Amino acid sequence: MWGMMKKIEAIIRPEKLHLLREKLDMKGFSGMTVTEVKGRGRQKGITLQWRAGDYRVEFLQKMKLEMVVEDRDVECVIDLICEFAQTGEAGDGKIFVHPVEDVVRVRTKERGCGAV
Amino acid sequence: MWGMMKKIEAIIRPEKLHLLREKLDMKGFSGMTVTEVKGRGRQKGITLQWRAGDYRVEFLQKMKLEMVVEDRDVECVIDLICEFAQTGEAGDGKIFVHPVEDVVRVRTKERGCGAV
Amino acid sequence: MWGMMKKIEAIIRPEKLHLLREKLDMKGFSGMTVTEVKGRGRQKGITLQWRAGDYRVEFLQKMKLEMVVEDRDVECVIDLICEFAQTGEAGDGKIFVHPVEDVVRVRTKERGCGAV
Amino acid sequence: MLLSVRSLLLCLLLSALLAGAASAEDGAINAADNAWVLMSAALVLIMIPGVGLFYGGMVRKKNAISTIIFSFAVMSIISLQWILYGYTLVFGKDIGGLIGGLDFLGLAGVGMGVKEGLTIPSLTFMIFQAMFAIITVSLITGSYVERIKFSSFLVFSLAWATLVYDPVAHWVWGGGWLQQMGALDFAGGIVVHITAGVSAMAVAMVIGVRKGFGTDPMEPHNIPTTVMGAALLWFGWFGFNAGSALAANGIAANAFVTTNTSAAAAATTWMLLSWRHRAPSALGIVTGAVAGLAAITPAAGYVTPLAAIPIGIVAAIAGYYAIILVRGSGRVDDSLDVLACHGIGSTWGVLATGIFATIGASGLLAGNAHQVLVQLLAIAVTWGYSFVVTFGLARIIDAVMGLRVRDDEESVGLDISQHGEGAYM
Amino acid sequence: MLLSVRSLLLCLLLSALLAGAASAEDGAINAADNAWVLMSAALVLIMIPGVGLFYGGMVRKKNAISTIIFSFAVMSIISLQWILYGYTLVFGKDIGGLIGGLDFLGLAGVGMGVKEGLTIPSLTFMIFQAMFAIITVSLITGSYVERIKFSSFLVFSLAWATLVYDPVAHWVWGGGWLQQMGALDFAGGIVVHITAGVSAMAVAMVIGVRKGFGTDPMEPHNIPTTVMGAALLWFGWFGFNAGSALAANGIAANAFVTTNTSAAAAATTWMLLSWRHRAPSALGIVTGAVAGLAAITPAAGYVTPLAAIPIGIVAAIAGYYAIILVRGSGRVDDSLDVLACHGIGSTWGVLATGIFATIGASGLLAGNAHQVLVQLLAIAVTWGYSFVVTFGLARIIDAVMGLRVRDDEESVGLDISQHGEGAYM
Amino acid sequence: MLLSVRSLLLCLLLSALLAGAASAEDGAINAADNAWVLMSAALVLIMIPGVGLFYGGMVRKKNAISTIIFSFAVMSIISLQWILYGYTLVFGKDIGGLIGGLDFLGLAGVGMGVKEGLTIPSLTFMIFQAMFAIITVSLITGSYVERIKFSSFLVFSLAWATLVYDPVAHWVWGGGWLQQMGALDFAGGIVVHITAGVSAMAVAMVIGVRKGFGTDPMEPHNIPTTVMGAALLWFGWFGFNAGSALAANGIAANAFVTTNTSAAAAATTWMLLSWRHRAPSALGIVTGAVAGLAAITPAAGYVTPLAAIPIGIVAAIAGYYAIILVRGSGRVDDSLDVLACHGIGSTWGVLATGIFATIGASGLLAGNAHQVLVQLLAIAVTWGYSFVVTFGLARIIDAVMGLRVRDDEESVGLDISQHGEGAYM
Ligand SMILES: Nc1ncnc2c1ncn2[C@@H]1O[C@H](COP(=O)(O)OP(=O)(O)O)[C@@H](O)[C@H]1O
Ligand SMILES: Nc1ncnc2c1ncn2[C@@H]1O[C@H](COP(=O)(O)OP(=O)(O)O)[C@@H](O)[C@H]1O
Ligand SMILES: Nc1ncnc2c1ncn2[C@@H]1O[C@H](COP(=O)(O)OP(=O)(O)O)[C@@H](O)[C@H]1O
Repeated sequence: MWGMMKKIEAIIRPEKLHLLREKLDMKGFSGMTVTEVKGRGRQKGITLQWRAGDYRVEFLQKMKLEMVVEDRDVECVIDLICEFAQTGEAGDGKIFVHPVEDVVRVRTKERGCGAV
Repeated sequence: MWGMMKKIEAIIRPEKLHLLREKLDMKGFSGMTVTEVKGRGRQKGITLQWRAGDYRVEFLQKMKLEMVVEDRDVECVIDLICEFAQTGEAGDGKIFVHPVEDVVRVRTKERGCGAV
Repeated sequence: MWGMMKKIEAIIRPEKLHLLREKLDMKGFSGMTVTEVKGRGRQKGITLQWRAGDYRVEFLQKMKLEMVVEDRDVECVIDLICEFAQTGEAGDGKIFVHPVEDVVRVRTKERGCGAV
Repeated sequence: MLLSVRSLLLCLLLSALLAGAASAEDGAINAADNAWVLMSAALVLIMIPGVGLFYGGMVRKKNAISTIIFSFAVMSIISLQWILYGYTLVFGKDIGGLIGGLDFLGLAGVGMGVKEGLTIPSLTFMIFQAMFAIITVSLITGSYVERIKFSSFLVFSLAWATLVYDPVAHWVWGGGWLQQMGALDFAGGIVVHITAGVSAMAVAMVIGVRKGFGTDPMEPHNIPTTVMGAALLWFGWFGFNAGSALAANGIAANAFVTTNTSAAAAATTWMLLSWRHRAPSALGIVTGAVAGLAAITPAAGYVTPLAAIPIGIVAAIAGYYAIILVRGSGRVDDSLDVLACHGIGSTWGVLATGIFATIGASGLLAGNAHQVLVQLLAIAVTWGYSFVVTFGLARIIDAVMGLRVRDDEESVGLDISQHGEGAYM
Repeated sequence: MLLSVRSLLLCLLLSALLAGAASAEDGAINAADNAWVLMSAALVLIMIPGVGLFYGGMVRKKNAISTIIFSFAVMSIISLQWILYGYTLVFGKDIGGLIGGLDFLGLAGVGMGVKEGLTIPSLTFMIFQAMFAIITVSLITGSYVERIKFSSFLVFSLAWATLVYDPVAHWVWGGGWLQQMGALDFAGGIVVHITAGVSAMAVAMVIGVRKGFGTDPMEPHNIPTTVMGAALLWFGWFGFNAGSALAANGIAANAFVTTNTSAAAAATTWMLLSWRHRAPSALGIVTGAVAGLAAITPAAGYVTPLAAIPIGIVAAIAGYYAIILVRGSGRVDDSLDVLACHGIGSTWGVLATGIFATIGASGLLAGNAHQVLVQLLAIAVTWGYSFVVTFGLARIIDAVMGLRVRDDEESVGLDISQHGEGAYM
Repeated sequence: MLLSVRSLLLCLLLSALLAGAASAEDGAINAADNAWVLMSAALVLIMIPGVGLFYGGMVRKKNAISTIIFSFAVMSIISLQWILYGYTLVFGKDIGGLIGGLDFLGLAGVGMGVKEGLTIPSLTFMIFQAMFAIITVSLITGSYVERIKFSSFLVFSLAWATLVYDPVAHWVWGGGWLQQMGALDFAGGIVVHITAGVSAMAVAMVIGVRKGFGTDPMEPHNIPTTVMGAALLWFGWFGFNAGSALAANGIAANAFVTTNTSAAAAATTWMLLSWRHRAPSALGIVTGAVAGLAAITPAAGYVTPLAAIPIGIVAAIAGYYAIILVRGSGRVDDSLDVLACHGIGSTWGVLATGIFATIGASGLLAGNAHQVLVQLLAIAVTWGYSFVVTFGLARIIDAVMGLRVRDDEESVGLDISQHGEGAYM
């Protein structure tokens, strides 16, 4: 089964999640897991206000979206994410694609593509 | 060392965590990392109540359990998860198996199987 | 592009994050994503106090640090983590290295090493 | 001309600054009444951050600070507006039934001596009334949360207090034309809740719906905080209503009891309504309580405890369906249902006062049908005036400085974009 | 028969609705006392959501709303129960020492005029007492959190107020047999805390332990919320105890001081006990304060400030070990230790009243050993009555409608399963 | 000698225990004033956990419980210290202008009878004053959060109350030398806020900066909690200041109004300052309010409402830049800016009292330049005394038992390491 599924891990802006989810849903990608994370990269941290003066927070709120999809859907999902999570400013995020060796549905113990 | 260890990533119902942890512990799998996540899949979102009327939340509380184990333990762990995290209703979750290339114990810099 | 990038996933003590981030930053590793997680391993859970008497919590606060880096930087990052996240006590954490098949920058759709 | 007004002002300010409050005539002050009204003022004050928490729990996490701090900011600026000129616009010598004169500008002549016709110091009366002005402005904030520009919010609040609250309060309580006609409003059904509710709707119409309204989930991010806010409201409302007796007498006791009863009846009713729909909602219970409190406000001292039960029940039913109606329309986003809870609740309350009044006044059931007409007139005028002036005001502010934050600021949340802060770390 | 009772009721209701409260005889009202007791009533009211927050922080996140809203719901339904028939069952004309007559049904005859024997309006007395009935019911909720069906909780609460609270309150405060015997209970040690604590244990026994009790961690999910709740309790308890003097006199001052002192002594003691065990627990400090407050309640006006120190200390020690004992048994899950904190704490307090009373009554140390016996009798009877009736009541409700939610509803949490809501997003 | 002191103590304690409070001479008690001051005491009490929440929201999550529980623990131990010997050290018969005698040791002779020169029971006066002692100690906690050992915190608090608060309070309010000189301090600018602010700085210097100070982000983890705390402070401050009139008279009304006005002016000013810098900070608004409240405290009953405006404005400006200065130095870590908010704010307030006083006293603008000098002297002496004694005390405690937790305990957070608890699960 090796190589037939991939995990797409996208770090995006939190405010883009709802629109993106909707668009993914429309294309039939409804299985996903999201996590609140904090990130930094090109877009460095942020300066927040103390009572008087500032302090720096080095990490920004991001949302991590994880989807395990079949090989052939990878490009489609990547395109959707790039389209709907983009603002054009630094901090839009990254997509990482990881190999998945196996998938099991807890409820039925089905394996592989059928399990997602 | 390639191929000798795997990461098992299981998305389960939060209320199943304690029992499952206990059972894994009994079998000697005590190393794990858990994250609160939100998910959707077959089991769609949930309708919650506003003051009057409803609104939809598209994501449900799930728990992500990550365990890096040796190859030969993968099936055993999968079986345990399927056994103790199951209710039979949609939403029980998925297990994803990922390759791990290396493992390091921060404390000792040990590598590989001995490090987990 | 296979094999050219790796995801380093480190579970560390939360209080080590800031120092480590600074050190990584100095060496030019500024892209990263962190998640609050809970973990257990050699260092078992913790006993907390109820109003009178105790209860056990089986999981401890940890921080998960994820960095996608080029192959050649993996060892350097591992060394930095081991150096600055260590206390010598059980519970310092683990580093897992995962293969990454592809990387995309959402903002520009750049791919591969250039995207991180 | 301008100069002379200025020097007049300066004179007044200086004299007040140095001696204004010193002309005490303690003779007729009743210490018990003074203690009662001052404590009541403190109770109303705690309602103001209470509104902030009540609202703050119901917005999304990224707007928590913004929503909570609205009320705190209102407490700060309207406190000043009130002592500088708000009080005199309401309680200064009546000018044509429409507005108060500038007699008390900068609290000139408002001192520790007894307030004419009462048994408490003028300052006590003044500060008790201040709390009403403040809380009214803070109630409105619920309609435009999650998208208003902070600067525009401040300008709007100041202008609204001056152009809507102050005149209407004068009409009803300051010797103005509605009071002369005999309109009954024990503790602010007309003055506080109708003005706030209707104006909330008007400004919501001008500012437009939130981004993603109707598609994105707009989930209440912290319901315990909302319950905490509601608890402070119920608690403080005793000062609001029973304090409005302005003396620690039997009327105060009665108002205290009717207040509690209406809140309880409305909370119970709302709970049952949401249950019929699906399950007894906690958000529904506390919302019901607030609607019941808003409804009893104009009636509190005039009706019996048992009359508070139907008042509360009807308020809950009206409020519940008003929310469904307004939200169902999908066209206007009165985000935290200010019109439904306060405007509708208290419109019913003002009418109910005309029906059930038996204490110190007579309503329909006591044989005085005329009172109902007076109440209806007061309702109609206040609705009309509040809506029109607020709508215009909001349009002007929108044209001049923009009411709304930029799209990306709204997406990121007002906490970061307007205040440079994050609620929870 | 039925018909005539109905028409009687209708008559009473209508007359109360229209004029009941209007028969004021303000003559003997003391405004200061009225202000004092009304403000005290407001202070007790804020304790009720305070209980909700105090408890709500100690449950798991998935049951936060459920736990917090219990108290709010109790505040709503018992407010109505009390004015409709609870008050008269307690304070109506005594029938055989056991229960009050229906004289005040629907607040008939309870108006703005002075309450016989006091210096405050009947309505003031009535509403102050209402808060006691409400809070007693809300205290019990701590024992069955995280697993009770909301509908059963409502039925239980209403029935319990009627069958346990109302009779016992009548016995001790309404002219009933315990009062006739001279049992001392200044502000509700017997009436409030023993009944609540013992009944909590009884219902916990019937409903059974939480799923995972003893194996899963049942961690308090938000300790700051619990501290906030405890703060409101300490604050409001001044109204509870000092307000029970029913006048702003020296007794009120004394009760205020003893209340503060006992809370402080017990909090300090509990802190030290948990420290001995391991570390000074914050949860322990606030729990100690509450145990100390429960213990001083029956004694507050009768003992000197210094006597409040041993009362607080012993309450903390007794409560601390009671928790360890009860939880250690592993058989009954009085989830938030209502018996240990309130029942045990106040049992000691009632006894201590018999020992230390020197103000307006004499206890053992003042040479009156008899008082101790009376107190012991009152304790025994209240324990027995509360336990038996509550146990039976819980069994009946369980049989008829089921006390507990389904297993999967419990797993998912009561917020989602009972209310269709989530506390934090 | 020792023995006789002991037996004296025992005698006193026993007599107080059994009858001390029973010698009531209710004759001259004014029930309204009694109600007013008791309610004010309750209001001040709620400020204490308010301080805890205010501070608790501003620290990192891992120290939330620790920070919040400081105030609760102080409330427990200082309540006892005060009734046992604190009160007598302050209000006992003056000894050489420096300290009170032991007349009231263990509340001997402090009963329900009227307090000489006042219209309220001695116990009422005593407990109102107790709240001031407690809150002063709790204010200091803001300077050493996130790193102090809990045991050392307790020892420090007890010793500080005894060695700094009690003497200074005696000098200013207990008939001591500053009072004899005519220093004006209406509600505790010198006694409460200067002592707390300056001592906070001294102890911060001894304990050292937090690990990571200046490099790690020290983010406020829950700003809504801080706003909630600030709301309780503003609310309770009415009891603090207006209650200090010790009667429900016109002075109380005036103090109530000046309090509200200064808070509002300072909050508005601080908001504008942070806006100039970047954006209107919510944390800034509530901090401004607290600085304004601290500043008006010594002046509240002596100045007119309008004078409260400049008092508030200057307090905000001074506080704002004081924070920037102190934090900018990078050398001392007064973590929650106690010196800047309370010390600086109230130093200005004490001076301003000497300038603006017109009610019941005369300041500079009323032609009495001398008052300014007296105020300056009082400021200087209190700064010096507080700093020196606290610095020494902190050094001694540090030497004897260590002020600070171990490095790893600090890293992990005080909630886990000092209390074995976690705030949020
Ligand atoms: N090398 C990396 N490894 C893991 N996560 C990264 C890495 N680089 C960036 N990220 C994540 O992606 C987010 C956006 O990246 P950033 O570089 O700021 O923006 P952009 O992709 O637009 O250049 C970061 O906040 C972080 O969460
Ligand atoms: N394709 C997917 N990629 C990542 N996570 C998924 C995917 N599909 C489902 N999940 C996760 O698994 C959870 C359960 O999946 P769901 O399809 O609802 O139930 P079931 O596995 O019982 O059919 C989801 O809430 C989500 O967190
Ligand atoms: N097998 C594993 N799979 C996933 N995470 C693990 C595993 N073992 C340990 N961890 C994570 O690493 C953390 C530290 O591990 P632990 O064994 O306690 O310490 P050490 O690495 O110092 O021996 C744990 O809290 C857990 O989050």
